[in-house]
Amino acid sequence: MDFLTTYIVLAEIYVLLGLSTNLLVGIVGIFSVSQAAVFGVGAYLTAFLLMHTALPFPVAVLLAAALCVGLNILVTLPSLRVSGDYFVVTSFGIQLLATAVFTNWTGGTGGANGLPGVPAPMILGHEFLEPTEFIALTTIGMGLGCLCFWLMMRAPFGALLRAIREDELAVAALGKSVLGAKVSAAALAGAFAGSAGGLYATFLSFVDPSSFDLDASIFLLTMVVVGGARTLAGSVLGPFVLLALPQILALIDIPTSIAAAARQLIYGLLLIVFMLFRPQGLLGEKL
Amino acid sequence: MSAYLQVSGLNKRFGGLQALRDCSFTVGQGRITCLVGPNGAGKTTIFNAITGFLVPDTGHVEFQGRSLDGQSPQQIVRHGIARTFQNLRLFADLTARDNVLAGMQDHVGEGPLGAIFRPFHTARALAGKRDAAMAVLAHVGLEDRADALVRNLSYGEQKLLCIARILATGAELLLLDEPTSGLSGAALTEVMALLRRLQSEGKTLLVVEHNTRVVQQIADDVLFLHHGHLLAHGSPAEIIADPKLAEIYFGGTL
Amino acid sequence: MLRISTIALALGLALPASAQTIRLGAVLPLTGPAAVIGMQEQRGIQFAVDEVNAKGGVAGHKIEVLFEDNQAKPDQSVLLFNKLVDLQKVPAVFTGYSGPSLAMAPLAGRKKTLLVNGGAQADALDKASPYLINTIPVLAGELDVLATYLVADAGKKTAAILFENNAAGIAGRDDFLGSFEKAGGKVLAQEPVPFGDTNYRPALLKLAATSPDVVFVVITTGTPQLADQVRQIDAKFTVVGSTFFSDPELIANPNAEGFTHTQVLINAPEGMAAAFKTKYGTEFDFFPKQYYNAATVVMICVEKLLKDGKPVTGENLLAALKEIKTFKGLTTTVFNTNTAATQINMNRINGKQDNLLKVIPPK
Amino acid sequence: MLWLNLLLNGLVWGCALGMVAVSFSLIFATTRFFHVAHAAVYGLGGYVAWSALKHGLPEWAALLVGIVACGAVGALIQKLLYERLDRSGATHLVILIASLGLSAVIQNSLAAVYTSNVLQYGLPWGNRTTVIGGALLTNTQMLTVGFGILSYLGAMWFAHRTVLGKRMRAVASNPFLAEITRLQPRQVHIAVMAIGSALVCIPGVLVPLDLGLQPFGGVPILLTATIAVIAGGVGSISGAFVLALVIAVLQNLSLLVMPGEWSIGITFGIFVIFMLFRPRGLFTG
Repeated sequence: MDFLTTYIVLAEIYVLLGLSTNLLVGIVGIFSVSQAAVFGVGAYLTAFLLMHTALPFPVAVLLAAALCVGLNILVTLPSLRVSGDYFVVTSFGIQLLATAVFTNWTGGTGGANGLPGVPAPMILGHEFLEPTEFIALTTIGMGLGCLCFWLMMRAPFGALLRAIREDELAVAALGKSVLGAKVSAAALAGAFAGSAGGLYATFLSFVDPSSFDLDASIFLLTMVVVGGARTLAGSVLGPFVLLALPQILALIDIPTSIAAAARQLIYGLLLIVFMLFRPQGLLGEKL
Repeated sequence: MSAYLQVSGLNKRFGGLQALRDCSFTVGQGRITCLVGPNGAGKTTIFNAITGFLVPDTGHVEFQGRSLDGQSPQQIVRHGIARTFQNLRLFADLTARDNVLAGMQDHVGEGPLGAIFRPFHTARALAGKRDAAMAVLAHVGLEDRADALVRNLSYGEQKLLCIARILATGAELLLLDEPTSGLSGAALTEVMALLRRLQSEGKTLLVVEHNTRVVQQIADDVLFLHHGHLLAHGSPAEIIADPKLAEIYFGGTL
Repeated sequence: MLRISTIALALGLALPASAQTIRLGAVLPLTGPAAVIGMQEQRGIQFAVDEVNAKGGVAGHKIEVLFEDNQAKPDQSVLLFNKLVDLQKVPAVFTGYSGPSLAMAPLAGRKKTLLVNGGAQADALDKASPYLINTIPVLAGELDVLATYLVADAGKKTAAILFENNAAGIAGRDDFLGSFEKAGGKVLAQEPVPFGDTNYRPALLKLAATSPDVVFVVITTGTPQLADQVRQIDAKFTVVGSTFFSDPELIANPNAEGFTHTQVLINAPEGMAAAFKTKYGTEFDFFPKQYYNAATVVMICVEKLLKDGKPVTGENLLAALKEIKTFKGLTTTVFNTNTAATQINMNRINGKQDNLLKVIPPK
Repeated sequence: MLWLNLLLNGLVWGCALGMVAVSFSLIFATTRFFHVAHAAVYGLGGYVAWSALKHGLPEWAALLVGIVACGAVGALIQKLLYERLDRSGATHLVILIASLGLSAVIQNSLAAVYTSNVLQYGLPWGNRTTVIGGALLTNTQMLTVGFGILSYLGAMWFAHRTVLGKRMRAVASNPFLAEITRLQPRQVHIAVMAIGSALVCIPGVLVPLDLGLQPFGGVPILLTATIAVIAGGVGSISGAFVLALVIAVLQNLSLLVMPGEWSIGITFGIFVIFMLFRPRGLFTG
């Protein structure tokens, strides 16, 4: 049943991204609309390392995740100087800048043609080609991600992040480094997004800019908000629900000529309904 | 050897407003010193200057012989100085215990690496810190409200929690910004009793206070601030008796 | 007109009334900016299938095509491809756009499902997978014809390139650059335009400043707007293009006077174009015709398998295609490799007519 | 003289962008809601005018119908969606997500009703060109410049001369104070959404008149316009219009030195760096 396993694999990859977005937007309160760009860098870098170097798969993904840690810190630093609404536009800017680089840097990312032929993960001599095998990798990846998120939220680090979200000044007055906490959170979010990118590229064996554009960032944000902001449960539920949605909507037989546009329309309506009547999402806390 | 807390020649201008004008004073160790003066005299500005939230144009702050100039709020808390805010700034969506925990220093697992790679050590240390937080809450009489959300505490209880939170930092010099404002009756006496008890336990308090009766009952020294300048200092009796100061403060005798 | 229906009638087979319907799949971009082409491709397939079903289907079996919307994204394409192959057990899947096609190509090979691309021309598609067949010549073949014609027949020396910044556009630029310089011409400048953006004026101004003999344009949509803007800047160069220029809306535009372009020979009989317009309200232009032809090719393979009594699977379809090799759909399509070679014409638009200049038979 | 043509082309595009920026600035400065669906209202205006034209109305009447329709839609959006969200204490993120949803609803409705094809207004006079100082300008381009300047002056007159305009700026400068005085910010928000949405219909019709009508055409234009608004200093109408012109000219002139695909990337790159050093914008209103 490759269809079901493919759905689960993609959902699990998006859970890693959901954790990353929830950490930044939900918990620390940095409203970032450029997580898909970091996800993209993770995917392209892993693909590049696997195609042009002899690095084994685990090392390539870790390297990509490490670079995304640095990149995500850079991307979220402006939020320290620029407040709420202004940071939204800066974040839009960063995302569009990344898309321009993905689309035009034909040397590195294959440009608009994308990067075909990304090798499948090879661990201990076993090639994870079929979705039924690949699901093991993404389940472990998601598991590790959720474990880190859960441990972090239970520890003083999570309490510190929640306090920062409520009143940064008070936290500083209690002798805690707000900058240090935000940078650490951005680093963690970067690691999640980078590793998700690595898994995504090797699963699809093809990456192109369309998976990492502004729509993708907005989709990530929506997943977190509908699934439930600021909670682990919300980060896990969101991707599974929103990836299943188009398939569920496909069951309603709408005339094929307008079926697709109608589905996107219903998708938009759902967003509005959730924001009006249940802004905390299915399993989350108030944003 | 200079005084416990030595503030000398502080100046700070915000555009047209000269918030602090050559302001100097000292605070003795183990004493309760009240900072008095009409609204806008610069009392909170002094707190911001001492705790590193505000860089004065000129002037120095020394604590136990060590200069605090240019240090970050985090470093100053490490030296043992902590402050509360006039508008409380408690974490409304967290419980009383979590607010106190937020004030505690040297948590294990306050960074992501510790939280993730040493989970058991973190959990054990956190349990210890939780008990310590309970002790602090008990100290201010809030032990039975430990798990209540701050938004569900009474105003009096929130005032006590503010003090508990900075006690948790382990600071020895407490800068309290109007700890009794808005309180009356039992709640007021309870806070005043707490302040005296803290002094008896070796804490030094610098308190911004409007209520002259409170000043008379708890203050060892009084600093009278006007237009960002120290106009007078002395015992509560001297300051309150001085007609000129009363004129400035109330626009009429007591 | 179609050979299939005549054969079915000729055999007069008394087939069971409810002969099992044969289901095919299609993964196309039906929403988002790419929908403008995806919808036309969908209409082309549906129009061909409806026509065949109206005449009793293929050897008595009705054909049904299940459309899925991938928004031109690779992850959606892989998910929907697996859905169509696993759940609906389709033996063949139509695809459009180079990105998604390249994403699905390895899967098609592994699952032995025929992946039929009727519109994307990126060169990488030619060898992406044994199960990926392209019923439209890859751009390189077409542009080779264009370049040699321009230099040899029309005596043009210098050119500039205006290309859409996506897979098809970049492939077009690279192929034309290679062919034109191989034929002895010189490319002076090239300018990209973001996909979906019909504001060509700045790029045209920049290219016009290098005063080339011709400007080669490879864009998939917005050709009428391009024609208007070329006239507005009073450009002196001749505009040349690929088969995307055989769009009735462009040909009818007075500003397209003198546009020269290759045309992958695919013209529809009068009645069909009108029937398509009444049914869908849009022109039966390049993409619907290409996908009508692609659907016809697949249905001819299905018909052969049914007649030979073989099960309609991806593997058999591919074998049938290789066996039949030459298909007489809307155009003669010859499969020496995975990519069809078709007859390519050189046309020039004069007086709102697309006049033939030269015919180049498939190699 | 390629640079002159590019400059002129940049100024024309700057006027269209300026109208979107000014209309967005009016709304964003007053309500502080990040009204992303402004791009969809821009698209709606173009299609309403197109339908009015196809039903035989003369050009000016079709534009008027579009303007009125957009104004009504803007007021409805504020009344039924943003106001209800605001009253239930929604944060800016929640309102932004709702606005994104609304944008998807409107744009996909347009795609379903009008198909995703590039539609033409089919007005031949639009393409006729006249020579000005050695450069060619089409009637549509001249109209765009005319309407652009008119809209800018109109917005300035409205904001500074009319009573509603003054109330709007009061609400913008101090939302809390406005709440407790008799400014009735709720009514001002509805009015400003109506006016902003009506104004955005003009570029919504003029740009497709030149470049063809597409359901998803509004998003890139709005993002560039928000940069002009933010970089120009929120609340400053002059800032928004001037920055729109500057960005458009820079984008066009950048073709002189680099290939076109980088012009959008460069615009956002400069903006991100700019925001790091001048977070409050140039002409802080």
